[in-house]
Amino acid sequence: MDFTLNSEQTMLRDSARRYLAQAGGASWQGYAELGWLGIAAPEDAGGLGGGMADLAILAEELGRALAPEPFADGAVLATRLVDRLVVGHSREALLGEMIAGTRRLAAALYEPGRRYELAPQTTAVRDGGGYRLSGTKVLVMDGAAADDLLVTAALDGGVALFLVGREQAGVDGRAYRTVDRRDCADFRLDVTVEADRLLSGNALDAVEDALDEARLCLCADMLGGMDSAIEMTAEYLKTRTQFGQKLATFQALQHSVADLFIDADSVRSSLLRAIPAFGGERAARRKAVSACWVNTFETAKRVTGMAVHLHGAIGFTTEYRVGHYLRRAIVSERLFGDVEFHLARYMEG
Amino acid sequence: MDFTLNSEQTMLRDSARRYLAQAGGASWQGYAELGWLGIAAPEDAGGLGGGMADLAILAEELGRALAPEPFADGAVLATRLVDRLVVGHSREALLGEMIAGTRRLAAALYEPGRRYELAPQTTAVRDGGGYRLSGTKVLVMDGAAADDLLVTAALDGGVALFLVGREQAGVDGRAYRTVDRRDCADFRLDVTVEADRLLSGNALDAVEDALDEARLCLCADMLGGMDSAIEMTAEYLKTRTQFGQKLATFQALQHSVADLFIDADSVRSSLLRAIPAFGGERAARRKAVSACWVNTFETAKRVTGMAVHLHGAIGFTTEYRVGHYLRRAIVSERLFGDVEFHLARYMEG
Amino acid sequence: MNMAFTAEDEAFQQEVRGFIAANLPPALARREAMGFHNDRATVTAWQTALHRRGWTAPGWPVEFGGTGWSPVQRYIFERECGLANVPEICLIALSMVGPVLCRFGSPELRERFLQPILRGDYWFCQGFSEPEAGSDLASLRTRAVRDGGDWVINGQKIWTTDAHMADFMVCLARTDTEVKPQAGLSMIIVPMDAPGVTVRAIETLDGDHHVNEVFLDNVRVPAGNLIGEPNSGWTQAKFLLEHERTHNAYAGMLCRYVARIPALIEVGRANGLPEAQATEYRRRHARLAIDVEALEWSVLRVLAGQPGPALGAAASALAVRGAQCLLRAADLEMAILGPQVAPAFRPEDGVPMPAFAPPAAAGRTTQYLYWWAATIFGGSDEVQRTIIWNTLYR
Amino acid sequence: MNMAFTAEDEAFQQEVRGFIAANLPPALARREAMGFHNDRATVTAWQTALHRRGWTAPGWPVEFGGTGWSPVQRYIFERECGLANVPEICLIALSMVGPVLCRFGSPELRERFLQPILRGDYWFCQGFSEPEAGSDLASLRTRAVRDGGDWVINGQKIWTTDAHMADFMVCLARTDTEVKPQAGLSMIIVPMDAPGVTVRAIETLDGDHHVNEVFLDNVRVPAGNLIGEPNSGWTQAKFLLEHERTHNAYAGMLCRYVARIPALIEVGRANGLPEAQATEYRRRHARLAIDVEALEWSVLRVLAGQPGPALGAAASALAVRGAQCLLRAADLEMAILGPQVAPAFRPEDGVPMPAFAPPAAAGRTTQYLYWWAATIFGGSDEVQRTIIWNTLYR
Repeated sequence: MDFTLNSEQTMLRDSARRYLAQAGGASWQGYAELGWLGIAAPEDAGGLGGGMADLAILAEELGRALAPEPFADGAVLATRLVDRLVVGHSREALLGEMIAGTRRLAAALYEPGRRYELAPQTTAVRDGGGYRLSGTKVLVMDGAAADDLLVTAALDGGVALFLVGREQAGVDGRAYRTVDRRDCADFRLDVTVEADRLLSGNALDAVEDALDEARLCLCADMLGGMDSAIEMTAEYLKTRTQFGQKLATFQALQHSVADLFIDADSVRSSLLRAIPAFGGERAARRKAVSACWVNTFETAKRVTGMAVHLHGAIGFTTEYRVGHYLRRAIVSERLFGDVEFHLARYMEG
Repeated sequence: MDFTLNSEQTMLRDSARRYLAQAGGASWQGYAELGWLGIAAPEDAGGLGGGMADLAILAEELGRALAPEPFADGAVLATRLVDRLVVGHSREALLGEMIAGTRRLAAALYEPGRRYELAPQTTAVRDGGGYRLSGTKVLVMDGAAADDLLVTAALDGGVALFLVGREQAGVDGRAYRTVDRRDCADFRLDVTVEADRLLSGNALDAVEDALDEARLCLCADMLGGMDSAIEMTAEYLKTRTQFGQKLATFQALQHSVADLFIDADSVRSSLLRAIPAFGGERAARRKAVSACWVNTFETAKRVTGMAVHLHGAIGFTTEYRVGHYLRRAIVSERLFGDVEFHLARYMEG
Repeated sequence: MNMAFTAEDEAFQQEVRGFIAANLPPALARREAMGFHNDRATVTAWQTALHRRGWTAPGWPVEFGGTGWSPVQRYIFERECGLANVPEICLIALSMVGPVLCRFGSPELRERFLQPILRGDYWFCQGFSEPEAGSDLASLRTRAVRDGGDWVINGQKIWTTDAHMADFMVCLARTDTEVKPQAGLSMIIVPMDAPGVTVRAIETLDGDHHVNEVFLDNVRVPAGNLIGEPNSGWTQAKFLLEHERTHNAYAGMLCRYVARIPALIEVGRANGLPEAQATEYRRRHARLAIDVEALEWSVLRVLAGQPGPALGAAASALAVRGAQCLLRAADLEMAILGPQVAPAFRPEDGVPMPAFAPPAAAGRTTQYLYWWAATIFGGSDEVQRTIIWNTLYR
Repeated sequence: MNMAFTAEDEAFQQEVRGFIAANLPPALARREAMGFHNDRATVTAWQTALHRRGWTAPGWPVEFGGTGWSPVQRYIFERECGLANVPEICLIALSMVGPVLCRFGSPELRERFLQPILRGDYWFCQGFSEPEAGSDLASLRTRAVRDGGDWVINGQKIWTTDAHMADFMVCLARTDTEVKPQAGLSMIIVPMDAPGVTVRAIETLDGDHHVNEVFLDNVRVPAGNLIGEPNSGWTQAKFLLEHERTHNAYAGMLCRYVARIPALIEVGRANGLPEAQATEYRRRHARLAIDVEALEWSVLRVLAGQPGPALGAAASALAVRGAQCLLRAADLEMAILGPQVAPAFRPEDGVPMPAFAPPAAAGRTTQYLYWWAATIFGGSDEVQRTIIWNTLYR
């Protein structure tokens, strides 16, 4: 067993940290230039063929930097779905465009009043040579900026996945922002697509598999956020004076920071335990991912919230950085199943 | 609304505290001489006719002093049951003996494998002029020292309460001690009692009512224990030196003690909220008692455990006092329903 | 001991409930329920109604317009306001500045300010905190220098709640630099439209505008605006901060949460919440309700001045527990609604509401974020713990 | 990175499992499962089997009898021992004194002690703590004075685990009072049957006898019993305390709890536990299992020396979390069994078992009590937090 990063991983981590520290968030096109959009894509399509460990390393740095672009959703979830489900010559072309950042795809999985249920109420029925899709999709991260949506729909008793152009007639989008100011959209669909837009008639396992990779990326993202929030807090305590003393000299505050480290360090272990599960069987992987999710997001809220608290008033301002980790934590927890959802999934496994 | 003790209550508290500080535990006969065995008994039978507030005041002092004699069970639960259910001329005589400490009664309510279920599997069947009782009773506090047992048994579809002599043939007792070294016993019953030993054929409400009074006494007992454990801890920290400093000068320890106060103070409020509920309707009283139980025993374990922890090694020894509060807490929690039992009861109400 | 509500208390509760039902504008209650703070214009109708009834200032002495309520009545009023989604009206004017003026102000100051405060014509902000002095008022740097009949004030205040809609600031400034830090402070009323006063908005994590920076640049106010004797500001500030010692328990707000969460769980059920999760949330709600009931009784104990552990320690305990309970309550609401709380809801600023979220979802996340601030309001939890140790155990 | 177990690791796991199944006396495992500590006589058969297999001392260098296992193998061994209810054999001799002798001991001391320790012939206790020095070793008062070819020792030790069944004490004593406190300490091996050694039992909250006071009154030992150079005791003590840095995580014990709790819930169900409560306890079990899995990986990270946050901080984090998890696990077991855990179970001391309690109930409460001590073993949680702050953030 070896917890050491190999040289490519070290380079990936260091270059990402350096770049993000300079550039702040970076744009989608910036991601493409750095090769990050190809990290989850297979080498035969021009990607880097990165494994779960590589994805997590990058996601951790993006979380640390509070990068606003949707890596877990866009660069991982969508790429993995296309990789697994698109067949034929269009596959390489599509992946190539995604890697280059010239074509963005967003996964439209969730529906109103259904929380994290993946069996869709959106229906697909044969219509001439194609399919007519009808239904509503919500919480589509980055939906308004996407060129195409990956839409799940019920077809012949199975869960089908379609590629639907966002600007097509019959795709009625409504963009909004999440609490942490990420872009998001809902879609009313009443649209006919051609037959070749059906990527799979039985996509549920592929969706779950890709979601698990995206989930672990979000956990890594939060871990980066927690580490950064804790470091910022310790630094802040060293600069700030109250009652004639540096805050960092108060033992109660030192111990509070130590508790945050203890908590975040446990999340790191959950993550390192889940990564190798991607090399094993599906049931064990699901359990490990859900375990990591539960530990990550219960912890993240407490750690980032306490980091805000320990800063005092300045921590609550949007001008200051630390509070954004808290906002990101409470939104991220809700993107691919919340703590109770994953605890139940863990217990089923 | 007035939270001030009246002059009798102040006297009760002060005299109990003074006496117990000198005498340590005190014996059952000592309780009788101090009038404590009559506090729950009605005035017309020679008792003091104390209300719930009076019982709680005394119970708090007994908890503070770690008094080993069973006040909540013996002096409250049994006395209230006799007061409510015994009719005729034997009532005053029996209560008189109980108040004098010459006759001890123990309530035998629980059965093996039934947790806190009060509907008994012990049966009563008519047998000549009397009743034949068959069954097993467990966790009878002070059972081995009692002269008589108050035994619940199923009779004609109702819950009957019988007075059974402990030394009668067919009463097979097995004495043991609880983890906190209180006396306890289990009983196999296969015994015939005379007709006048049936106190009530429908005793369930009376048992629940008397149990609620005993429950609140145990909560008060724990509150006294917590207060004492916190005070001992603060005092200990002031005397003990580590790394060249009094422990009491370490801010992290100061704040830990403050947290214990915060927690215990909340228990005091739960108690003060439940006491007046005894003047109101049954459903509201049950809710208030269960609320107090949940808050008390979740808190007591943490507060007394942390008091032990803050003492360091000496806290774990039986020679030192503080750990006995922790032992008492984890046993007391299990005497009349545990935290989850009472949380469920609270939610039903 | 008589720790039950009397028949009179219960009659008073009905009276308050009836008054609120008859006078609180429904739109105001709806907005308050979402957790969006109400600005000055929107609460005027409600303050007018309160003032007509004589109920604006429960904490003032009767002769100046107070209600003369018993502690229990004051608590009942707070609780009913919490349950009925009554918004706060200018807390700083009514609960802090008013009592200070009643106690320390000259007849002229009382004459000039008390009635307008009661009517809602004058809103105040509190100029205590400074960039280098948060909980530590002894380090304040803002100076006021006497110049003829005026005080000339220079300095900077921060975290000034409502400064952008206040008419006046009650400003703590250093009027004597020769004495030890606490002894040289004075409290001076500064009109916010005086030349030299600049307000800069600070956006907080909930996306709202509550607090500000206020720059005081050669601001000139008449000498009579100084409250009481010069250099007695420390005493006045302590009086002011302790006047509403149970406020930081947020008992009314917590009663609101406890009352509405069961219905919210049903909203969740109608929106895909699995029954097993609903069971867990009902359990958490019950556990919260138990703690909030205890908190209510703690508030009553402090209001009634129950002898026993020093009141200051009990009030500090309340502040810590209040903030903990608020975070648990708001966290539970977010959990119940799940993905529906992710969108940023600001109905008025042009961001459309997402199609899928029930009305109950609006404001749940921002309110959770806001309550993290309750862990520092009126002295951080750490300051409260130190007070408890020093009061009871040192 | 390769963070999965290899095929070799899995084969090793099977090997360990098979060895334990074949060699651990069932009565010993039953007693250990109840949480009653095993005394020296009862574990001899097991230690003999271990010694025959060469597995007594995973932490020693191979040339002195160590196993040469990889960190992962050491962890697998610990985990399997935890799961199979293997009792601890003399931890102080094997995990502390042995490594110190291997590192610092003279050839004579090694010759004299290492083999008997491996065989289980020599048990040790650790004479560090004193009444006025708990976590703070610099304040030790026990003196050792050179007198001809001997050291003469006077002082008092406390909290001395297993002193009543040990053959020797490794005693930290002050051999130079002229230098600064840390510099004047030496580690000396003291036979427990030497004249002047008196052991007094201390009963702990779990009702058991683990710890003792040891009085040293003019105890005379040969000069060769001093380990290494005089006045190097501080370095040796630090080496000794850090040698088993993951021990305080109790990972093996926690795996045992996680593995057995589901069956205990079924025992509870058969004894009247309502289904709704069982559901809540299953939820708590799952939450505990998640934290214990994380803890296991943390142990592996520390054992493997993963770069990143300093190892010392990670080891301190482990100690804090390990104790928290133990208390949660033991508390959950008590909750599952409910009233059945109230009786004091000491099958051997004549108190009869209550009629109603299932065998699984024995020891649940005393073990919970015992784990509160885990919050101070090897440095209290507060000491660990200070280490973390100083290592990473100061």
